[in-house]
Amino acid sequence: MNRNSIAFWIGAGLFLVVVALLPQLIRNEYPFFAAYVILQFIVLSVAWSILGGYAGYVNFGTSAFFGVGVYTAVFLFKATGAPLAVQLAAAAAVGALLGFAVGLLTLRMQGIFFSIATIALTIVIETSVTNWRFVGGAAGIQMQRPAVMAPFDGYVQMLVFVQALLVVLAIVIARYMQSSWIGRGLQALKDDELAAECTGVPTLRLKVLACVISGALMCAAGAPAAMYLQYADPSSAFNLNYSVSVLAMSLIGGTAHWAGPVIGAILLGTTQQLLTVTISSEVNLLVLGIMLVVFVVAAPEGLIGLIRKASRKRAEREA
Amino acid sequence: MDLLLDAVVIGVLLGCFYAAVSLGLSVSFGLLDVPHVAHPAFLVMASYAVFFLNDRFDIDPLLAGLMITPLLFLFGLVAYRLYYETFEKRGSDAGVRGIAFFFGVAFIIEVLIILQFGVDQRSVTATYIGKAWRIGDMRIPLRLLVAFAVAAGLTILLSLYLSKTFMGRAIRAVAQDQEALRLMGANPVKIKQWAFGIATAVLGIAGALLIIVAPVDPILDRAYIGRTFCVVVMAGLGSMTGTLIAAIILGVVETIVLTLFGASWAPAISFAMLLGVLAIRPQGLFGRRS
Amino acid sequence: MTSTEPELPLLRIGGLTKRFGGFTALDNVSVDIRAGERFGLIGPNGSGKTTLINCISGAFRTEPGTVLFRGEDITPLPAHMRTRRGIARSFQIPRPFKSMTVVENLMVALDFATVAGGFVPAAHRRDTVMAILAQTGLTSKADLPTTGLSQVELRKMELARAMATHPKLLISDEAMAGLSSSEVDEVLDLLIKLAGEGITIIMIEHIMQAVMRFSQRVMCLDAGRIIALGAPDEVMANQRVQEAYLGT
Amino acid sequence: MKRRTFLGGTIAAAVVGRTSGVVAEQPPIKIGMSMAQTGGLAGGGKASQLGIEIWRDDVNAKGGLLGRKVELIVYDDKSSASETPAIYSKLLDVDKVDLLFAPYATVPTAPLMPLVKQRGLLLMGNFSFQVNSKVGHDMWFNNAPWGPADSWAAAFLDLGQKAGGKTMALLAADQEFAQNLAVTAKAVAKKLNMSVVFDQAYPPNTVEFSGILRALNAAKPDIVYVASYPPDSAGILRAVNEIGVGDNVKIFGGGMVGLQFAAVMENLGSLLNGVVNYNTWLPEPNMYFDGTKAFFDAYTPRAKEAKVDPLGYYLAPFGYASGQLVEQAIKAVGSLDQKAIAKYLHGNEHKTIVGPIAFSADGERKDTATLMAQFRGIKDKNVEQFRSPGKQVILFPERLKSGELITPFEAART
Repeated sequence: MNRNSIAFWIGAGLFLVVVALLPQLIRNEYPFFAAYVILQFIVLSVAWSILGGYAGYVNFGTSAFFGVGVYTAVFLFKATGAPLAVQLAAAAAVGALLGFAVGLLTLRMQGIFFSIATIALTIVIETSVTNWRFVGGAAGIQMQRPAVMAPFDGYVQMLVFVQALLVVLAIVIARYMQSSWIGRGLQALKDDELAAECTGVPTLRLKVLACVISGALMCAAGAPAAMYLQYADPSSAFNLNYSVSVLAMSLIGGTAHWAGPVIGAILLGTTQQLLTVTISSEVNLLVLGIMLVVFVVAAPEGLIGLIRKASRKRAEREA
Repeated sequence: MDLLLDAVVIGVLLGCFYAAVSLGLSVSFGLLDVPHVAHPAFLVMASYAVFFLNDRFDIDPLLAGLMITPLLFLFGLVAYRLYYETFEKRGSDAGVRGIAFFFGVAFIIEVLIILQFGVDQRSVTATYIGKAWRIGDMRIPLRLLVAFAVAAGLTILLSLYLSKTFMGRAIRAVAQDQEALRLMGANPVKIKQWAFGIATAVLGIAGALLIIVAPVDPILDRAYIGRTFCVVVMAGLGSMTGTLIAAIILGVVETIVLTLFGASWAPAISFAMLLGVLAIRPQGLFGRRS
Repeated sequence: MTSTEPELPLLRIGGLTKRFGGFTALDNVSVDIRAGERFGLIGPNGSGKTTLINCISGAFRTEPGTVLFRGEDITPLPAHMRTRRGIARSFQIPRPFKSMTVVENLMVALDFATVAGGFVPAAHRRDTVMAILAQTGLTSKADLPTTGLSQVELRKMELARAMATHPKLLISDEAMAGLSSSEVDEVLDLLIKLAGEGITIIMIEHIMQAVMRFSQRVMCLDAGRIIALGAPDEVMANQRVQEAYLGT
Repeated sequence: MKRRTFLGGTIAAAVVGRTSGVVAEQPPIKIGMSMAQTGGLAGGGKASQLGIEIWRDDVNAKGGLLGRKVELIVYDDKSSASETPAIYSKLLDVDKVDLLFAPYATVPTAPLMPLVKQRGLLLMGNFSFQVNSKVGHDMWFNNAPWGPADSWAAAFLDLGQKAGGKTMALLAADQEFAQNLAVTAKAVAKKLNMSVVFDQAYPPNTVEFSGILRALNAAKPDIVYVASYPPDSAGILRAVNEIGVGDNVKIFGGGMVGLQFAAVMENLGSLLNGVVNYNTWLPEPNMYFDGTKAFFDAYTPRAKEAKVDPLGYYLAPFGYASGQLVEQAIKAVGSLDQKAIAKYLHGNEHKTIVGPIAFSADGERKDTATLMAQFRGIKDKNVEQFRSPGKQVILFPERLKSGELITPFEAART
């Protein structure tokens, strides 16, 4: 293990410890509500980047996976009263299956067709859930949280910790994929699919793998939302907002490195939370629009690209 | 049986309307490969311009649509230039970032509309709105007939333009082989810019139809992202008559499901159809690529 | 014109046909390529050369026709499986992995193509790559991004990347197009050197000198059919070949 | 100018409260809420908020509550359920508000119910529908006049039955509120021995209703109950005008959201005639209570400036009434003790600009005051006509009635 890895694992551990201890330090609940939303977007963005960033296949169906996660949890909770951990695991499994199916069905297509297929998929799944009366259908469903488990003293605090675990898990997976043969294969096929195939890269299999992992993580990120909101309705769970925000976060952060979507999600997620409680009007949407345009025009590689460029320049100056 | 016939007739008319709002995208995305997710936002913007002219000066919506066409053409030229300078010129990865770019543009347009016109839905008045044409037992809304006629005319005009005029043929050529075009001494960028201008200009009439057929609100564009891309992809990229036929198929299937089966399944059926087409025939029903 | 050797050919193409819509790009092509052979493939533009190697390397699926590699029917295999069995290629227009350095380009091959031959241990990976780069004369460019390479370097990089897959058959698709005559010689020398290490090479080329100097056998395609196959000077002397070339 | 109007609506409230130094010794009473400024519910949200703001200005002009100024803190929930938990947590834990008002409509409110129940807080609801039925929170009060869950459908179907209707068609949007209405409508129909001959849920973003309306006509219903959302309500009425619904239809409408908003009403004009639809407040003689007229005198110019619904009948006076309810309760209790306020609200009848309000145990109105009114004599392109009485004749409830149903539907359309 090199120094870089050691630093990473220590960082990840510290992060979890801090999140676990925060409820002791902060009695105020609001930061946990806000943190939950931001952490959720980190998981979604990192997961999205595994397919969208590494492989260059733009998934517009983030909300489909997220919503399926939500409704897997809702279904299990309603049918069996399963605990959160089971809901999460089941959502991840369903997400993996969905990713596998979507991947096989659509990843033979060129990039943009894949994107359009994911839009279509979102609508098909949302419509199906809307027609599924057991989980409330279009009218939505209200749920009562069960008692919180020790050692947590608030349910939201527990959900924040769960989401933080997912963040670490997502980053660990994304980081491993990026530095391993999988990441190199995805990068190769992103650059040139035919050349990659002729260099021995099993492109379809790698894309499906990326889609499975990405899908599992997205669904897992959605699962706790049912208990966070204690309510679920199809139009909120399958909101286009998830797809667009996650796309924006990943691109603003930069998709070449796992840290890109993390930075993007923190930056844009925090901005959105702040705007919600300050300006709080249609300007909120305007800010998202302008940030998207400015970033893709001025910083094509995202913040990560800017940082790299800056450090390269510094290195050149020093040399 | 009567109902089925009815549904088919209404579906065909509705499909023509879908074709009219998709034609521009069929040029910009189908022929030029621009991932123009802001196309529906441009469309809604055009509808609001039509609303403004109709509401303020009592101009017929279709005429208003024609009046804003030159402006939209110029707007399209500028928009493509911007897109070209920032993406195509630099080459790499335009797809992903292009999509994000146009999403950003779409949001900005939404907010500008809200600021100017408020969040309420708007509609226009014209003599052909709210009346029906009776054939025996059947009654067909006049506004749908207008949409049908205009859409058919627009498709024919655009097809003729693309096949008969020099510029039109150049646009088709640029879609297939830019290098060859460059060798012929034509500037592909100029041609694509022109084509994007055309694709945007068409939205004048399409926007008028949108607000004639049903009221519009500032975030209506989101409902049309799926529909328009569905039509263009199902058609096979860049085929104008294909667009018309695919749109009619979508309209008919949607209406039949809506009328005769569980209405709530309508969106799932039409998009499942798109998924099916993509899986079985990725080049679309009338695709140019093999 | 079929070979009469008793041993199995390295590559046997049998009755290969490829249609695009109504256009027949390859029409019932059959040919054997012997192990260790230096094989030239010529023909006018649009005659089906690139289509043929796309069919061999697996970029296209063929409906009628079979491709046998070392006695195994690889017709149903996707391209990457063929690469792993030992078929490597370069492209007419270079297709590097643009976001990577030269070394990383070759690493992809090491990561994926050598699965069948066992992974190269981590410690030796860079050494292995550097050895191939040395062979192709790219040592000094090892850690540059591919966007910084010249045309001839890109061609060599593609050959090097193909070599990193440890191929038994290397298909070079017009690796010399657009190069100066001294650069053509460089690339040609490289290909001959690789052939000397026992790699079978199919070379598609328009530069006749190069074809004549390189090939032990030459095949000429026209409109998707084989019109000549044999020793280089025989093929060049063939009247149909001359017509085909003059005709375009 | 433009900038001020769009920023003004939401943060001006907070700013005014903070900077006014009239009663500087005492900190203000803070009332927190989220309200849709964007998304599908924005039109209603903004009107509702203006009503509450007018109440705040009135109460502050009278010297505030308990000698303290009233301050509103309002955030945008984007019409979505996923935004409200964080916003209300901020209101409670960071802004430390003294009282909570619910956001406009059911979806954004639903996630708040468990929260307020767990923390034992009072929530003054804002036009949600049956959001408390499964939660059972005893400190929830709905300002909307809905009353018992089935009274809505019962009122409409009763009218239909009295007009001779025996069969019912149900056309509902496949969305939250409309589906709730549809469920109760079916239950009521069963109770009234009415057969449901047509029952369809159409999806959001449906463009064209002529096909679906043909199918409905084919079922030949006497009563057509429609539960729709604003964009669809207009589409349905257009199709009705073009396709017709047949002479046997006695009564048409019921639960069409959107026909209460000025922009929609203006657009539809004469297409509205004959439709019997629910409403909450209308400028009919029996609807004026103490302060009602003064409220609309204040509302009309402010709505114009803020580009909010110019009529504002549907939501705005009820926003004001929410304020009046807590105002009376706080004055009576003499403190901000939420338990005491809730007890007072449950135990008494309260006078408001929308009439007397009494709550039942579940926090909904004891008796429904949901109006069923028929559009009459509406002309095209004229928003001002809706200000005069007689344009929407109240048929139900009995005590507020201003006319009788004209039936069949086709006869009422001319």
